[in-house]
Amino acid sequence: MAETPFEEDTISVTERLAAEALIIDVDGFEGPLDLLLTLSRTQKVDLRKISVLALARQYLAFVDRAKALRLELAADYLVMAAWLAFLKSRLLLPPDPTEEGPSGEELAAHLAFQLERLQAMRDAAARLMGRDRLGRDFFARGQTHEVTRTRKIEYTATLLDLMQGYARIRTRDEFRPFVMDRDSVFTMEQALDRMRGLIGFAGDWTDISSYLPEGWEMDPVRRRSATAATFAASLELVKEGHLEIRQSETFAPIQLRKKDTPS
Amino acid sequence: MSDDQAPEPEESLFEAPPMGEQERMVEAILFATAEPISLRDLAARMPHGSDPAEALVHLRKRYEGRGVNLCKIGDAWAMRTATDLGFLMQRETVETRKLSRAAIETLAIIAYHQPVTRAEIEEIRGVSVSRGTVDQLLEMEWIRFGRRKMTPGRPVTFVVTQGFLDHFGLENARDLPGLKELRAAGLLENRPPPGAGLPGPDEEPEEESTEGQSELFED
Amino acid sequence: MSDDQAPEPEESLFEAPPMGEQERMVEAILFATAEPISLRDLAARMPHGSDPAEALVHLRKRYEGRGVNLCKIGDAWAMRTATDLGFLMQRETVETRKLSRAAIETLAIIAYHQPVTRAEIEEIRGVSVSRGTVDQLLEMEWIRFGRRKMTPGRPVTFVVTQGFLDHFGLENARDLPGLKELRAAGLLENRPPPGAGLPGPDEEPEEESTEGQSELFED
Repeated sequence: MAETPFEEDTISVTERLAAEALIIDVDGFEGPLDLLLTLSRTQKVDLRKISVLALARQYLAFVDRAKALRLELAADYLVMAAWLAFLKSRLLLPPDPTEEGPSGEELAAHLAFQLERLQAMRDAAARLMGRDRLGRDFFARGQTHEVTRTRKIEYTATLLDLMQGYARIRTRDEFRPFVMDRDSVFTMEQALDRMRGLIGFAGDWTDISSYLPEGWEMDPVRRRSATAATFAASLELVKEGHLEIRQSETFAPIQLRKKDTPS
Repeated sequence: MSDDQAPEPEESLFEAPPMGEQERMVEAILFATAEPISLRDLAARMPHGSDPAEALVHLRKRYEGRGVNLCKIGDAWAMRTATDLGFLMQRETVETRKLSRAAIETLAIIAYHQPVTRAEIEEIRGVSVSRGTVDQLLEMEWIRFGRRKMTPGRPVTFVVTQGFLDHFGLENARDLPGLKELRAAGLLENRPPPGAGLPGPDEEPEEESTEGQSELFED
Repeated sequence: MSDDQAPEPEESLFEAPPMGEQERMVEAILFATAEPISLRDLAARMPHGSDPAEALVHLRKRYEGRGVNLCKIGDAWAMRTATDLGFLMQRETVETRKLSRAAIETLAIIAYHQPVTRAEIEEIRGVSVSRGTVDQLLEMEWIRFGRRKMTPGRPVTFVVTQGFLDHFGLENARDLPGLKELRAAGLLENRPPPGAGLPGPDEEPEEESTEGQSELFED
């Protein structure tokens, strides 16, 4: 490849137009690799025989022109430009035997491979989408059989449901600033169990606080939980007809008494 | 496909396709349509000059005694399962319903954390797990009892079954994506607020579950 | 599966139905549903002792060249109209959701490189895979999660589904157009960039992906 130092001046009008069209359309590219692939087509050779050096020059020229036109290029285009500039210098300078790492030729070969592979996948995608397709070119049975003799309910869920369900729980956890401390929670079931064992002895009006479980009165957090659970359990027992409950006025003590004639 | 059609109408003005072809066409149309189809509709869909009535005669003969028969319903035609094979169709009447949210969440926790006890499930969900939910999952054979845990009370654990893996197209419960991957796939809409931070290394869910599971998958 | 057979054993203990009858049964079952049915499901629905695999061989021959064909899709079977008759079926055509170019490329990469990780897809396309893309393909049930890769981080992989094969009329992922040529040209290798990743000797990625595929193509 005979590269003249003036190649940018010698490109034809059509090539210049094509390059400008590329710049205007930079949003249409899916990143630097996509752009490189498009640029490489101007070489009109088999991708296996592509000149990576020429391609690097094209790309760098492209970036320069974009800068001249004051177009904002995304960071990854600039990263690629820096890398290609590095590659270009490696390809042009004689190899330095003391330098470590891959040679310019190896890097160039890899870039060519990436371009060829991307092109191959695009061709494969096009061929795939061009195949005869279900619901367009060939068809499934239109009239599926329906009998209503046996009915069995089958529950289903998709993998997405499952994962979203899990994600829902886990994100809720992430948001929760503290982990629920089970030790300080007295459940209503526990309170009910406790009350059921005790109400037999509650002949007279007794303050509800005397039903709190032992060891739960001191710590305010635990007391709150135990009080709430005990109160809820009392209401439940009243509803079941085992207990009577009263409160003389707002904030007055709540008192409980066994109901004499449980149904 | 579409470009192949172009030349055909020209020819068909002169000549209808051979009867064998017409029979294939009628067969395909009857197979793919949801409703029985009349002779007139058949003729309208086939190339000009076709004779669906004759094609139907041939087709009917061809399907005689087969598992599926060509039937005339009013003045329309349809393919129907042979009446003596109706017993094979009973499975078609399965009614599918979406699993409840509680069941899905319980199932997800079992899948990600197995072997897991009921108390652990409740701890993770933050609400108690109803008996019905676990029973339903057991009945569906998506979960089963695992080994008892060597903790006080020796509680039973739950694990997912092969049937679960089959249903969800997994080779292995370990292949379930982790939290980070769920997020990358866009399945976690909510990002944690800055400062809430990512789960610490000691509570990385996927790490944890693999550990629990490797034991399960060794035997 | 096993529970469905409950009522039948009484009769079926004696003798499986003659092959002609089995062929009719398979025909009826396949005609009754739009979804592909696996050999296992066929066997489960037929009387005990039946050999659906053999019945399918006969049935496939019977439908050769007809308007409707018997198609193998992965390890399942379904009846589908002949592709040359699509032009008759305009009314049945279902508008499939338009896939973006990114989604189409991602799908092709998954199909040709499977099992493949998200990072590998990004490496091939040169851009990151957007959240919606994978999501959409999962939702269409054209891809699913495969085994985790045994590389650091144990990333999940993606593979294509039976629904994908069915949609594109493929019997098998091996039948993807141009697959052999691409492999021969080395274009399905996951070559790391020289020097960059410096993969240790124990985690040579290209070794793995070829392994994954050869495994896929052995069965």
